[in-house]
Amino acid sequence: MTLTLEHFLTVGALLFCLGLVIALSKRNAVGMLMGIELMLNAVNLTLIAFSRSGVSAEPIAGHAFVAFVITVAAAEAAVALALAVAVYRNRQTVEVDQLDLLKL
Amino acid sequence: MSELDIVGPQIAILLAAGAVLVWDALLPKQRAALPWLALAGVAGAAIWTTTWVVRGDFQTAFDGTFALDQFAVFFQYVFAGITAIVIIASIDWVEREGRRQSEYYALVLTASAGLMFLAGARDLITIFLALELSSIPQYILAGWGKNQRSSEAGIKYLLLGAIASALLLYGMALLYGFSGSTLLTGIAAAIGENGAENRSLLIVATVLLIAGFGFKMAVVPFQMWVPDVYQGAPTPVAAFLSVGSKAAAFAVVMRLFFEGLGEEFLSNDWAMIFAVIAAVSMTLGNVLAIAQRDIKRMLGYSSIAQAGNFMIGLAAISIAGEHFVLGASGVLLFVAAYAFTNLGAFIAVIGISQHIGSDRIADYAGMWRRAPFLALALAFCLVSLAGIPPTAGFWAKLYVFNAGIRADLVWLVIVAVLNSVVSAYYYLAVVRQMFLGEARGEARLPVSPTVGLALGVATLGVIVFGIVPTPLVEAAREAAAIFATG
Amino acid sequence: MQLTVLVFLPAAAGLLVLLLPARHARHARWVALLGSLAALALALVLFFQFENGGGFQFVDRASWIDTGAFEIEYFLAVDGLSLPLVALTACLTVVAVLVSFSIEHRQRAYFASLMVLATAVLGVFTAMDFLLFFLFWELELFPMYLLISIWGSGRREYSAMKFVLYTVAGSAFMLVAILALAFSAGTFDMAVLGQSNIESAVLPLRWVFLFLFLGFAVKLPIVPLHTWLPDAHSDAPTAVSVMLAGVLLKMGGYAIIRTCVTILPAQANDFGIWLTAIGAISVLYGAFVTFRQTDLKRLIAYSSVSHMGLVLLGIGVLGTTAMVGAAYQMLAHGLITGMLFVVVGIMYERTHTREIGRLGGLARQMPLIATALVFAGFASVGLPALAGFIAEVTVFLGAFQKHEWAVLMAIFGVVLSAGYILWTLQRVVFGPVRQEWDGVSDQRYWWEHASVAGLAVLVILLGVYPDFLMDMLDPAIGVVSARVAT
Amino acid sequence: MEGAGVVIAFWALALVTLGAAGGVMVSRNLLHAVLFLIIAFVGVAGFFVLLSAEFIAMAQIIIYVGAIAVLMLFAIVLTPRTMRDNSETAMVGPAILLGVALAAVFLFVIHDTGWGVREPGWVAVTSVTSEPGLAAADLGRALLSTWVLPFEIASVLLTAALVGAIMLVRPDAEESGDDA
Amino acid sequence: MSDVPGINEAVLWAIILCPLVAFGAIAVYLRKLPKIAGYTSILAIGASFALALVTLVDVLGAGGHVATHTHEWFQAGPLELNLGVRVDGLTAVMLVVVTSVALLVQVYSQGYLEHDPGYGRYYAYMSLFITAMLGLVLADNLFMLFIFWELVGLSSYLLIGFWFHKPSAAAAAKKAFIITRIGDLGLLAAILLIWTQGGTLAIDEIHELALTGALSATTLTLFGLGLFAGAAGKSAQFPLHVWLPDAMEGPTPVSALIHAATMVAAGVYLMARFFPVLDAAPDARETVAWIGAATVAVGALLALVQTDLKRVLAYSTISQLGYMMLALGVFGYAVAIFHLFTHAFFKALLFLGSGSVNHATNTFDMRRMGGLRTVMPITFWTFVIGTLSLAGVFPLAGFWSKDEILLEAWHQDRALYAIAAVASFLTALYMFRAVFLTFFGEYKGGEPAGPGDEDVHFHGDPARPHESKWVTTAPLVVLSAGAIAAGWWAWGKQFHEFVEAAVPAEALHHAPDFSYGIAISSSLIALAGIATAWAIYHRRLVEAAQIHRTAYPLAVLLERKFFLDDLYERAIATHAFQHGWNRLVQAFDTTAIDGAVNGMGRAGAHSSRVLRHVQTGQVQLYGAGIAAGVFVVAIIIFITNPL
Repeated sequence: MTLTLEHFLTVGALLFCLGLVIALSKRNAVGMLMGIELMLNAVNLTLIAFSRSGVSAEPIAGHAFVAFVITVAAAEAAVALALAVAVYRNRQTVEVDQLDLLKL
Repeated sequence: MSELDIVGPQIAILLAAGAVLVWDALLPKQRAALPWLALAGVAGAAIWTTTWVVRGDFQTAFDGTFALDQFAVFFQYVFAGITAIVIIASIDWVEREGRRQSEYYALVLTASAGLMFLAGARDLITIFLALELSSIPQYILAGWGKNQRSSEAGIKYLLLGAIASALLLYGMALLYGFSGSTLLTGIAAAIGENGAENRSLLIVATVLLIAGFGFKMAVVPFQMWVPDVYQGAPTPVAAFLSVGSKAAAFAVVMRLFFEGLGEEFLSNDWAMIFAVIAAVSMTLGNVLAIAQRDIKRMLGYSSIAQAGNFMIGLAAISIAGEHFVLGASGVLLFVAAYAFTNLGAFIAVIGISQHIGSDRIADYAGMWRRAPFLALALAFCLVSLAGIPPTAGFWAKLYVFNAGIRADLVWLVIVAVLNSVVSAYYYLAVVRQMFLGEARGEARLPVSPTVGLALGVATLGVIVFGIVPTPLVEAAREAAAIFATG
Repeated sequence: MQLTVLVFLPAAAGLLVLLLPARHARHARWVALLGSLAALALALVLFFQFENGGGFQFVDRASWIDTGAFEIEYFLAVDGLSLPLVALTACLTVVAVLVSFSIEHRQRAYFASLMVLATAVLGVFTAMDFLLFFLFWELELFPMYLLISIWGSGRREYSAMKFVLYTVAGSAFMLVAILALAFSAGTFDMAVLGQSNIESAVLPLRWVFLFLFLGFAVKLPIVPLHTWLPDAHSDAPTAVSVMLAGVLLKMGGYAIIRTCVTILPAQANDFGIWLTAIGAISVLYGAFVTFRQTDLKRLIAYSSVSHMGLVLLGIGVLGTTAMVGAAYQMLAHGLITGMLFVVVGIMYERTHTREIGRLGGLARQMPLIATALVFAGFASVGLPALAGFIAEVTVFLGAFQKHEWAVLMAIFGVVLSAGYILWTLQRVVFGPVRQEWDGVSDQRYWWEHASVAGLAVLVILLGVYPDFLMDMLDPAIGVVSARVAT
Repeated sequence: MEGAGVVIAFWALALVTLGAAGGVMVSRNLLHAVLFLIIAFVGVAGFFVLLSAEFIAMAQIIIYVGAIAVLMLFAIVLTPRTMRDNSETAMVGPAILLGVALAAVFLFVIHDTGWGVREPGWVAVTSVTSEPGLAAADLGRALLSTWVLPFEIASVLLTAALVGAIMLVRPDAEESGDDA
Repeated sequence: MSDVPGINEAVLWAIILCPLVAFGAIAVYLRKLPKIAGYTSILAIGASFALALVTLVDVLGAGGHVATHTHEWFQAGPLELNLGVRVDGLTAVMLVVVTSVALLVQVYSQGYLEHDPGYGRYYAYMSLFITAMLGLVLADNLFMLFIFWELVGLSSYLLIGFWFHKPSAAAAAKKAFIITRIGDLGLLAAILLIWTQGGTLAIDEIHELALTGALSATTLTLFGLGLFAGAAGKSAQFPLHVWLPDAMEGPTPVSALIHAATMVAAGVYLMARFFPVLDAAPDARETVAWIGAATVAVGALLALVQTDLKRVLAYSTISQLGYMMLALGVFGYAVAIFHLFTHAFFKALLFLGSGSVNHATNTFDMRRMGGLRTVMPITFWTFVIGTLSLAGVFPLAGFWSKDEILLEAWHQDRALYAIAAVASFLTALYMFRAVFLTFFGEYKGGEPAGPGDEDVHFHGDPARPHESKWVTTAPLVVLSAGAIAAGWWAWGKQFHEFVEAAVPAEALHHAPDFSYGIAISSSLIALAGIATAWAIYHRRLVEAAQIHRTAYPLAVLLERKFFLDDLYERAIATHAFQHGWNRLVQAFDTTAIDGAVNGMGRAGAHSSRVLRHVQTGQVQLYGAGIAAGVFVVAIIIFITNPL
């Protein structure tokens, strides 16, 4: 059998949705963050698959994109964890479902 | 070198950010100078932009990934204005908060640089990076306050923002995969070539983009974070969020959707979606705002409703033909007017709340007695938000409605006008509290010069553009004109 | 130039009032009086300089906002239809100031609002640019809101808000229609719109007409959009009731003739019969409800609904005679109802009640006021040789040929009005003397005499010498009806 | 893309990656979750290699595994045990529903779209060197020419994030210190 | 416009203006100085009277021909309304009647209202009324006529309610105005009709239209009926007569002038004015005749059972007005005016007489009078003269006019004649009942002067009644002269010709000649009536109570005035209208309309309170919102715009 672009995209899509589910369901901020990172990974996978598939006139763009996504992801993670720590310091918890001071 | 010249304004601001940090490190005793240093950077950016206006040879750079055109210039001015006002308005709060002031200003400047980049970005990668450059500092700023609410707002904002940008990225990836290019022009070309047969993909990609930017615009159903974050974040930051990222999001959506996804068969779809989202946002935002007791939360909901009004313009743009300029310029006008108005409102809230230590509308009763200037300014801004003449807000609404009507979106405009009735109700309710309510405590509130200055500027803008909107309108039209040619 | 001065004179006076130092607050009323008198004088000058049948005169125009999409002008002018209304407004403003002489609470703010209100109304009657017209239309909201909710009585805030929301809701639709018209005709110039034949607009012209009508009908008011009126009247201070009944309601009738009928003659022909029907229904409905009122001011308010129904009836006929009658009815009703409210206001000041049940036999304790009330009452019953009669008969004579049924309904309404007015007089003025009112003083202060006598003289003048108005109205209306006829 | 090895590799990687992701989902202990996460990262990196994007794969390993995951570990380890619970909220049901729905949409469009693949079969991936074109050098060149602007932005972004993060985590005590 | 030399327009206007000036003067600055007010008013009316005589002479000189002077008042579009005066025989007669009676009444009032605090007000109102009445008579077009018609109604309202602190007076005033106003509905409708159909309101042009048949029969009939509705209201024709008895709440001179001699005759004048229309519209004429007859009967019957002297006179007025209408209905144009003319004198006389009696006894209740014959002879004799004249006894004025009416009726329709004849019997009966109860028998003490109402015009002691002063009695004497002689002057047809010159000849039917049969029979009927009254109320051959018992149902029916007041005021006005329909409408207004408005507001606020609970603060929920948004939006597009 032959592997086609769709195979990789499918994996990407599944990974993305899995990450989404995790991000939406986890109680712990760090847990949510993991989901988000998985989503980004899925995006990266998709991008690379595209740039490799030969669809792209300029495959390099995909790679560049991924490089930036990875960078941003790192920054985001750093900030996220920092905020988590700040929250923890204030509230002695990082369980975001307990963060509901703000409503009504 | 010319390429650096093109991004000069952003560079100026970033340099200022650096300078602020260095200054704080070297002369920790001269903290008072920090905000003015930051303002100098903003001024520099504005001046630099002006030189471009004078030079007038607008061009794209970096292999077409970035453009400096009237559109970008317009927004650079808007963002410069926003940043300046926010910085001035922050001074008091920052001093009281006591945290490292330099970082605060540095982050605000960085974020505004990101916004400015967004205005000119014409390439998916650049757009994404600029977006993040503006977002991440805002996440941090939202969590800047010492209290629990602030950090809670920060982390909520960040997590949701991250999810949104992941969706956005996936959409971008799909677009890239389809067109093989990250340049808007390239995407447009590919769509023109064989877009029609792959509509499903394009639609999903579009929707993902809408989700990503809709989050920043704060439109239903991507808006739920808004009230929480506005309420929790430090008020100056909330002010910054409410106008800065919203405006930027609209700027980039206009460029992206019009230059990249402007193809007829596609634009009909997203125009329809924009129209629906506009209607829903307005209605939901207004209805929810009615019952709010916390003024910042109320402003949050109102900003959702306002986003709905912006969107009428977007929906109108998509109708090709000579009228779309009207829609585009309508959005721009609205962005500018809204920036002044909403900033004014938030700053007034800063001025009042910092003294009475409460954001409850009920506590604003009788403000007219205790702080005439603040009350009057706030009243003006609220009236302008309600879109009642003679204020900038009225012209913005008028212009957008006009665009909507010309784009055969009469039903939407009717929804909008009815909504403006509802909004008039809760805006005026606040005004009523301030002017007719029984004052709680007779002590007159002091108005710090900086807040006064910022508020004065904003309110003046509201009134001046309310009486002579022509220059603003002109600018908006020139800025929008690029789409006519493009 | 004269018109500009005339329109903004009151506002200027109002500004002056605001600038008065607190210790001179007592003199606010004098400043206001002088301002309104000056306006009245100027209005009279124009009135006598006016050349009957000379179309629009005293033109003031300048380009205000020119956005390639549409141009908005500052354009004031009067014709035979609007000038009498302008004069009426000037007169009633003076009266309103006079009856406010006994105001003690926050005088400066009060008189300032009153003056601004006058400017807004004058603006509505003189504006010839549709958008400018709309601006003045909206401007009138602020002073009304404040006047009712600060100096009112009873559920004043409820009533004030009700008034505002009703008007805003109406004007929202109006705005849509205005934009649609301006878009299809390419101009906001009402004079031009009034001559151009508009075949189509972005939304069916039927809807344009209805939207406009809706906006004006709220002000008129027609059944079933009238419920704000009794509340506003019963809770407003006397002067505001005078202005409200005297001129604000007239804005509706004026606008229907000036815009609905003149700009959309074809639609007017289609809907004419419906307007007439609504008018006739309002006449009867208002009368029936009036019978049930126990509060003097509510009673007058509902009778206004009945009498303004006659205006709509006349307009709906679209004939010169009937429309002249309608216009005349507006003027007559303005003076008569104004007088009624003045008298009731004075009574209220003395007895502190408007409950018909509690009053009675006042002809003995306050003969002058009682006489004035009887006079005004009979005027509003449509007694010959008084203003109301001329108007009613003209409407009837003009309308009978086209819609006998409506006229017969209206005549019945006139009999009913005799019924409720006389019944009221019987219960308030006549009947056994009540000891509890023995102390109360009769009409006493010079300003009371002045306002009552002035109005009475005008009512008689309009009743016995109608020509000086008819000659002015007739040509102006003739133009309109000619447009409809073709 | 021919070659049994590649096919097998693909399926294996897919299994590993998605499985690991599933592990992140199901594991109740945050530490285990992080370990699963790392496996997933590595799996993705494997895909990159399979798609002959070795440089990216390397970056993936270094940054995700080396930086982000480690960062998370620290965060978790620094917070007390009570905070290591990785259970779901009540939202889990709707979340899964949504995930499935979106997955359906995505898969539909992915297979509905006719990707204009230029050359039919893919080049079999045997070694890093044998694949010309997408070398790290090209990427570097691109980043410094076409995407120099994002590149610079990214650097600023990292700085800003760094500064901000430090500010957020620094305890207030020190501030009063350096204010004095 | 035919202009007759010798008739000066200025004079005509002056006739109207004199009293108006008086009114203005009194209203503006003479309220404080009552005496001067009285003189001013009398002076003004005297002037009008003089001018009226001048006019009469002129018109006589011109052979009763018409003179009109018209001026445009205002015009709106095609509509053009005029003000103008028109004088002819009819007008001249009316002028003289109005001014002369008015003059006498004003003099009389000097004494009657001497001590009334409202003295000045009274003269102001009276002057206003006279202005209006003269304007009504002189108007040359229907519109102007209508104006003064309404003003007459106003002054009537004011004068009935003169003693406004008496609830009964206030109510009566309102009742009078509203009921006449209901009639005016018809008049106004007629005006609108004639304007839209005929395009004119000028009297003689309307005559033209009627005679040339330019208008359709229906139009004419409707027009005629409309006019008659107005006339019926003013002239208290059945079933709109109910206001007139209550109007007696006003001062007696007012009753004499307005509610006996002049205003109530305005309806008759109106119908006479437009006699050609009646002539051309048979149905309308028939209606007038029969309504007239009905009024005659109703008035006479109700007069029988009244115990209040003035009310007796009021009902007799109604009855007599019925005669006039009846006459018009049977082509007796001139006769009607003739009867109007004579009736003015003797009815005014009777009212003033009753006033004089009231001055002596402080009451109008005949059960508290009696035996006044001796103490106030002048009043007595003049009153008797008036009564005889009213009863139609030869050779007094009433005889001639009533006789001719019977004659016309006889020739036109026997049924009508029968009613009229019976009524004339009743007339004699109730009038002499009044005479006997008032002046014969022994005095029953009158009404003690109550301290209650502060502006009683009463002075002296009811226990010891006495004759009134000359200002009161002099008018009585003068009027009795009229009551005797007014008929002779008309004897020998010049009155007819004079009056008939006012309408186009084609419209006239030559009145049948004097018939001894009718004359003698009617005299006998009258005498029979007198005799009956004598038998019952003086000789007491039959007890009144006895009759009352035997004819109980009828008695009740009469005492309750055929239940008309109950029907109008209670059943219709109060229950059906105010507490029924109006309450319904108002309930609809407050609950349905206003309720809907407020409901909308509440609904908004409520939904807001409910909806905001969606915002739980749960970040997962928010995120789910975003993701769901993506899915929903995509699906929406796919559905609305399928691939």
